[in-house]
Amino acid sequence: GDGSSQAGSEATQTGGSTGESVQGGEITVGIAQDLDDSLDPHKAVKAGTREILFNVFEGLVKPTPNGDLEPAVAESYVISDDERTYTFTLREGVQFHNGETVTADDVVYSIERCADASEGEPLVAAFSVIQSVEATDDHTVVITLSEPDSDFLSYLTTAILPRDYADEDTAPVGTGPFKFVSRTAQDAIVLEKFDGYWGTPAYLDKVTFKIIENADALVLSLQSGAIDLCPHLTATQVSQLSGDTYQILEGTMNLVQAMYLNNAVEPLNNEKVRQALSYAVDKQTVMDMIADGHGKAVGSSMYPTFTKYFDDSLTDYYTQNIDKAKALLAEAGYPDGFALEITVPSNYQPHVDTAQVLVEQLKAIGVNATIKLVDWNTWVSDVYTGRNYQATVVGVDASNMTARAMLERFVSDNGKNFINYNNPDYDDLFRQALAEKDDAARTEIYRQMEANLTEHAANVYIQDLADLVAIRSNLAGYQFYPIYVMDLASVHFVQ
Amino acid sequence: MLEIKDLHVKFHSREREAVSGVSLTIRNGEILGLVGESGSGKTVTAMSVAGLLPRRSCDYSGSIELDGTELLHADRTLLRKMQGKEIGVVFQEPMSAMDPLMKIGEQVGETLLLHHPEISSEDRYYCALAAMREAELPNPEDTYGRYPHELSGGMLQRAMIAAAIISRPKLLLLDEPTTALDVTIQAQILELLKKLNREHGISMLFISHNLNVVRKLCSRVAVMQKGILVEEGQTEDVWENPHHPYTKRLIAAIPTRTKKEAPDHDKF
Amino acid sequence: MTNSDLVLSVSHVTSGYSEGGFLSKRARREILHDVTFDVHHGEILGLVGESGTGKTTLARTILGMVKPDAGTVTHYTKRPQMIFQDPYSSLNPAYTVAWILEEPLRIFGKYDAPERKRRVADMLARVELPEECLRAKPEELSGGQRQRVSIATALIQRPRFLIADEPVSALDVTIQAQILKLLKELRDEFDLSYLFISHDLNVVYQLCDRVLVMKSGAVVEQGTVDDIFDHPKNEYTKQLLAAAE
Amino acid sequence: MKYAARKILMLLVTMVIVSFLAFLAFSLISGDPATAMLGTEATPEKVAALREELGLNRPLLAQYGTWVLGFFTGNLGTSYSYRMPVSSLIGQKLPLTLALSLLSFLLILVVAVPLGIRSARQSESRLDGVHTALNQLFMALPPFFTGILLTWLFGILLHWFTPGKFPIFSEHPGLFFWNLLFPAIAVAIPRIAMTVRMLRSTILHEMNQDYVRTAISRGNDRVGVLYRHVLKNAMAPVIAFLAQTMAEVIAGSIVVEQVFAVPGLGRLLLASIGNRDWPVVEVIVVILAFWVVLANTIGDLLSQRIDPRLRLGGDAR
Amino acid sequence: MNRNKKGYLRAGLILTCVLFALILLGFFWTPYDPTAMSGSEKFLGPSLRHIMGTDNFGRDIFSRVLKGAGLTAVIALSTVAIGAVCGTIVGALTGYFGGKVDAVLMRFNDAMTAFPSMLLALVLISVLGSGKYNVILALGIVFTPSFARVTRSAYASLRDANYVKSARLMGAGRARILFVHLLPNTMQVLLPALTIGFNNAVLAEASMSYLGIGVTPPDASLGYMLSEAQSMIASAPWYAVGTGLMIVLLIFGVGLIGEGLQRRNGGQRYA
Ligand SMILES: Nc1ncnc2c1ncn2[C@@H]1O[C@H](COP(=O)(O)OP(=O)(O)OP(=O)(O)O)[C@@H](O)[C@H]1O
Ligand SMILES: Nc1ncnc2c1ncn2[C@@H]1O[C@H](COP(=O)(O)OP(=O)(O)OP(=O)(O)O)[C@@H](O)[C@H]1O
Ligand SMILES: [Mg+2]
Ligand SMILES: [Mg+2]
Repeated sequence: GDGSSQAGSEATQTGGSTGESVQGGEITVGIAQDLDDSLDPHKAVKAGTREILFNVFEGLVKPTPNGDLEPAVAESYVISDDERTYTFTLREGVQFHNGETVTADDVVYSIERCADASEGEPLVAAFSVIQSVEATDDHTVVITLSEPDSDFLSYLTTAILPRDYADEDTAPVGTGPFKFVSRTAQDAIVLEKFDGYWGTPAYLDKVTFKIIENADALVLSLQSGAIDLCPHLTATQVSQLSGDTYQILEGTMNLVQAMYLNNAVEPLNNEKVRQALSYAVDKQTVMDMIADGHGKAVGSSMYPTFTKYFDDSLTDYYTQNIDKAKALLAEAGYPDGFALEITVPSNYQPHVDTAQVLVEQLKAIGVNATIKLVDWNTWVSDVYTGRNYQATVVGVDASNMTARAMLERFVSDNGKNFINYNNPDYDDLFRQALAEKDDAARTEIYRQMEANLTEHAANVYIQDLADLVAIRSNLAGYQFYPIYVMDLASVHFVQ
Repeated sequence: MLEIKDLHVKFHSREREAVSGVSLTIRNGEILGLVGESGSGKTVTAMSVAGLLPRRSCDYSGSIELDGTELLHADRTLLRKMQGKEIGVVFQEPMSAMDPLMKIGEQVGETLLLHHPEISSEDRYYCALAAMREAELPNPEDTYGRYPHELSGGMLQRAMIAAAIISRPKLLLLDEPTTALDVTIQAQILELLKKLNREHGISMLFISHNLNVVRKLCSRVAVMQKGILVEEGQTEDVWENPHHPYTKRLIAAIPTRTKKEAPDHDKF
Repeated sequence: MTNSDLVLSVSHVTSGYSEGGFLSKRARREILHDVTFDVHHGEILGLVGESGTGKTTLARTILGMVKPDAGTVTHYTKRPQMIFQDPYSSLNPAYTVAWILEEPLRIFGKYDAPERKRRVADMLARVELPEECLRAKPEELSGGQRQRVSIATALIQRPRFLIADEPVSALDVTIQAQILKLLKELRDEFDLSYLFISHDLNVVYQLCDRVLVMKSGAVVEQGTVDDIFDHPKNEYTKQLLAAAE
Repeated sequence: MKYAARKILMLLVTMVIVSFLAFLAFSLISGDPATAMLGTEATPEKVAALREELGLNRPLLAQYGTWVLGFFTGNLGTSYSYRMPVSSLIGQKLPLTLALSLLSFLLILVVAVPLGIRSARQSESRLDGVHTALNQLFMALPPFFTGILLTWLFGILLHWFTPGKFPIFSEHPGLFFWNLLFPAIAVAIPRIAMTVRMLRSTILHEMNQDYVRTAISRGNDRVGVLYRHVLKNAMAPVIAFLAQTMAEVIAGSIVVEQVFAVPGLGRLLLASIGNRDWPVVEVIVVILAFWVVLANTIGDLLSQRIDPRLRLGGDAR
Repeated sequence: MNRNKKGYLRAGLILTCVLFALILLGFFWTPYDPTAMSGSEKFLGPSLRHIMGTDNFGRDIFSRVLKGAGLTAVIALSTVAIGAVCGTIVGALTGYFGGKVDAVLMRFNDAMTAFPSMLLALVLISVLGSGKYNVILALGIVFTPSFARVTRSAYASLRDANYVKSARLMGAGRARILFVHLLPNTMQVLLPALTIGFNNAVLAEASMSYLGIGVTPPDASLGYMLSEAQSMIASAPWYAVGTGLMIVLLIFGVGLIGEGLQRRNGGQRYA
């Protein structure tokens, strides 16, 4: 059960005990976030919701634990030479949870729903390149793009929904290995094994996601044995689980935790100041403090499980060097430091903890940092959309498995560029990457973009947080993915 | 009939004895008036007789005998048998002395309930009505179901008297029963007391600081000052011929309708 | 008899209290009906009547604490004062006697601190209270002492007209006599006129020059003490006198 | 009956004021439901479209009017974040919070009343000082602290109950109440102490009244006085106090629900405020306020039944 | 009853003074820097070096508890000050003058008290935003009605006292009557109400910070620390116990003072 997290290696990592796997059984999974969100996979905005809906929905293709895409609702696909026409052949007899068979019309409906730009941006932004979606027959769907997009396929993990069904918001119906049974707000979500699943059926008959928003209560529930499996635990929480009821699997969260800096405000618009901040921070101490050393240091906006794009040499670009930091500050005109307000969303303890450690570390260079805790929605409106902040500690993840998902946001005019990063070179590089057809060359450009972020100290990069999963000793089959999902289809009891 | 001998009462919280060495007797069918300035120990004396001294917070000595039964040192069970049955008490403030949440009639009948549990509730009701009639409460059937706040002071005082006489006690203790009342009502209550005394031969200890009232009602009078009994005798004797200087002052202070020394009418 | 002879004239006063709250409608309950009388310079006018007839209400109306519905109250002196029935609530329990006595002078605002002290000491002596009373709080005083302090506070602003609302009925008989004596003496010394409210006819007889008899909010009879006591005309007055025998 | 009618009218007036004030407050609170719903996906166009869809662009009074109208026709609105009817959302939560509040209140009654009477009767005893001090100490125990200690002791160390597990009532009624008992205790402890103190001093106060002396003079013994006269008289203020307690218990539940992870109204409220999910918040506020006002109204009506003096139309308290 | 009259007041004063002395000390000196972290000293149990142990960052809990108690006390005191001043003014005006203003204000007061106080504070914090100053403001507003209620009834009962009437006859102005003549007489009920208010403020602040909507780090109030402590209850129970104990002792001490004050009055009044 060692879950080291080098994605892309040949072995699929699974977690849990070894032994003979057993069909059936029920488990309770603890989750720390309520699903106070639409359950419609196209409308759900919270990572926690998407993580769970992964078990209920599938796209034409779906991600695998080692970072590839494999056909799902589609049995196979053909990409035309000009990379503008994608032809999907649907799998025979794929059923929705309501018993109806998936038709090409459903697929067209689903893609068009996400591509509809009548309310501004389409639901899936990358679908703006779609020119047309057609069902040529019951089993074939042809998607035509206005221009080639090498990342397009990875966006087709977008869920396929039944066409004439109106209640996705509250009673979702998909094609995944589990079907939705019920949701009690702030209490539980219940999924059951879907017997009509086309692929390898799930082992477990029933999974109850028990919502325990209070991190402390979560630990208590684990200690009392009310929960069989619980992802995303912190080291502190894990340290409180004693005995051998659980085994702990370690992966990473697949996100880039950093102190994101508003590059447009004084004094953070000064590159030297940002570099000074980067030199003031010791990533290892942060990890030691908040997670007993668990986690993977990062040096740019890319996390290690993206092996293809991850440039490990950037990780140690800034090693803690107080003198150098002070010197840089002095050069920038702040010999005595300055006051810095770090806005942190209160709902995720590791970020709050990290911020507290950073405050201590920044003292050494005379920066008097204070923490402003806000609830998530305030964070979204003030920091993320309003961009009215100095610094913030959060983790940024990828909505799907492309480097673009991580890097596009720092382009100066991107709507999600909440740090107001404005670097012409960077914008240039991104344009080149989009135009580049050769995969290797494009990868190289993405790496240059990462280096650009690091060199200009766009943010104070820290780590990809450790994802510690507690799993009952008689369970096995837990898999880590390089994106933020939780796959329960492979989890099973062992004898 | 009632014999108080050398009664001493001292409250723990006070320096001075509230009552020091009072000896008094009340004969059968007699009304004894007890007068004295405020705080002279009149109430404490009466409460000692009624067994209502807060025994834990005072020291007391002497003896009080009612028809040969010692009361001052009697245990609570014995006292409880006497209270209400042999000794009735009427307090000064009728409004606060009545339970505000209990119907008048039930309070009048409570003594019966406690001492004669064998009497049925229906009979008790009629007894209460009878007692209320005796106390000259107008319209007793209606008054029975009323609450204290619905009655005037005079009516309440009558109800108190009705409650005190319902079980025909030998002795009635009246602690300033008319002070809170209007002059006209005061006169009616005094008439009532006289009648009860005449018709049923109930002995009474009548406490007041209004000497005029005492003079009208009582055959004998006792005067207290600072816990000491300073004078005792037939009312008229004391009136005409007070011995103690305090009594003299007391009588002199009574506003009477004697002519003023220097009427100055010239201003009109 | 000229107006310069009058300290107060009350003519055809009708007065009462408003009842009811925020949502229920407010009703006016009339207590006094068409009350008319005068108080002459230097006289003590007695006011008798059973409890609840409106004696206190009349006093309040005269002093402007209750607005009359009809009729007029005319004062010919400044700052009339009142001595209250209950000596226990007429002195501010939070302060010492010295403060209480000085307060009217402070409000008056004409004297400096030493002058105020002097006047307080004078007044204290006048009402025959010992010096150490100054440092006491009201609760440490006996009822008679308190009533003396109340009288002193009422007089320290040198009013010419004083309403005494049953000033002795809460006191002991012996103390009563002392206070009545004091009131009498002060009349001459301070050139005072009183409205003296009482339900004790004997007290009124001893102290007053003229008497008003009230029943149910109306004056049923008024006249000199001798007239009323010796030749009562009204049925109610006769009853009162009989009860007081 | 006029009194009752007036009280009920007052209750309604208060409810209208409360619901409107709540509505007004939402318009002042920073943060916009549409932005909250869209989260990191929010773009100005999407927010505008969503605001339109939710009717947030209409004048405040019109919104309130619609809400009130819906309220009286049984349509409590739709939760922004859960996209489900508020009524069914609340329906899942209310029973738990009600059960918790009622259970704590029951505990308070059952424990505090006998203790309070006892404490009054023993007010002269040597240990009275110790009892009073202990009582003060219990009063100082904040529910969230007691809650933490209780979960630690009984949940983690002794395994008497499972923190965070609240079985459905219809399936395991016993277990349901057993698990609710611990949060209820946490809420109840300081309130019990307060009630004991209140009862004690009210009874002692009544014991010093003149009518008690009268009752004894008629031959009552102490127990008779206590049960025939004193308790009844102590009742009116105690009922008013208990009504207040009843009202406050529900506020205590809000915090304790968080400690014990009880999925009740309190947690829904906190989350919904965070989510700017006003339809849910509004209904919860109205429910809580109704509970408080109702408790006080019931208290008033009860006191008035007991104390005939209040029937004149005065107010208890 | 008499025996302990003074005892409570004395015991309460001693306890509270000791606590406040510690808290005051904490403003200037703590055994350790309350924010200094040490990776090697995580989760140490209570010992002579760290009398309340250390937390997940290796910070000294006792030092943090002192600082936290300081913040909690400052917030509670300011809250009570705001609530008492505003409440007294409102209570004085409505209680003394009565009438329509009183009726309207009291209806408003009723509506305010119809919100459980926690809820009202929550809503206010949502309007104002979190942070210590807003917490003070919000709680101050929340506590105003209860003080208003207490002083109003005190003023209403004193309004008709004879000494007020005679002060008016002497020509004393309204402000003078309200605040010179009457205010000292409301102390009987106001002082116990202040102690109760202080305790409620401590509780409210702690509850809110516990829920994460009050004081925010690096300011650490006791409530926030308790919520931190709860997540470590199994591995560092001393954290929760130490923090909670500080809250309990603060409330207990002031509660005893309140008890003493009420018994001194001989009153059975409830705020
Ligand atoms: N329960 C008590 N505790 C302490 N002292 C008391 C108590 N009851 C009475 N006293 C004191 O005993 C003394 C005598 O009081 P008592 O009530 O007998 O006077 P009284 O003559 O009835 O006066 P009044 O005319 O005012 O009723 C007073 O000094 C009083 O303060
Ligand atoms: N503030 C008030 N509001 C309403 N009614 C009042 C008020 N004060 C007195 N009353 C009523 O007015 C009537 C007259 O009262 P008032 O106090 O003037 O009588 P009084 O003659 O002074 O009686 P007493 O001899 O008992 O002092 C009474 O029925 C009383 O209930
Ligand atoms: Mg007496
Ligand atoms: Mg009067």
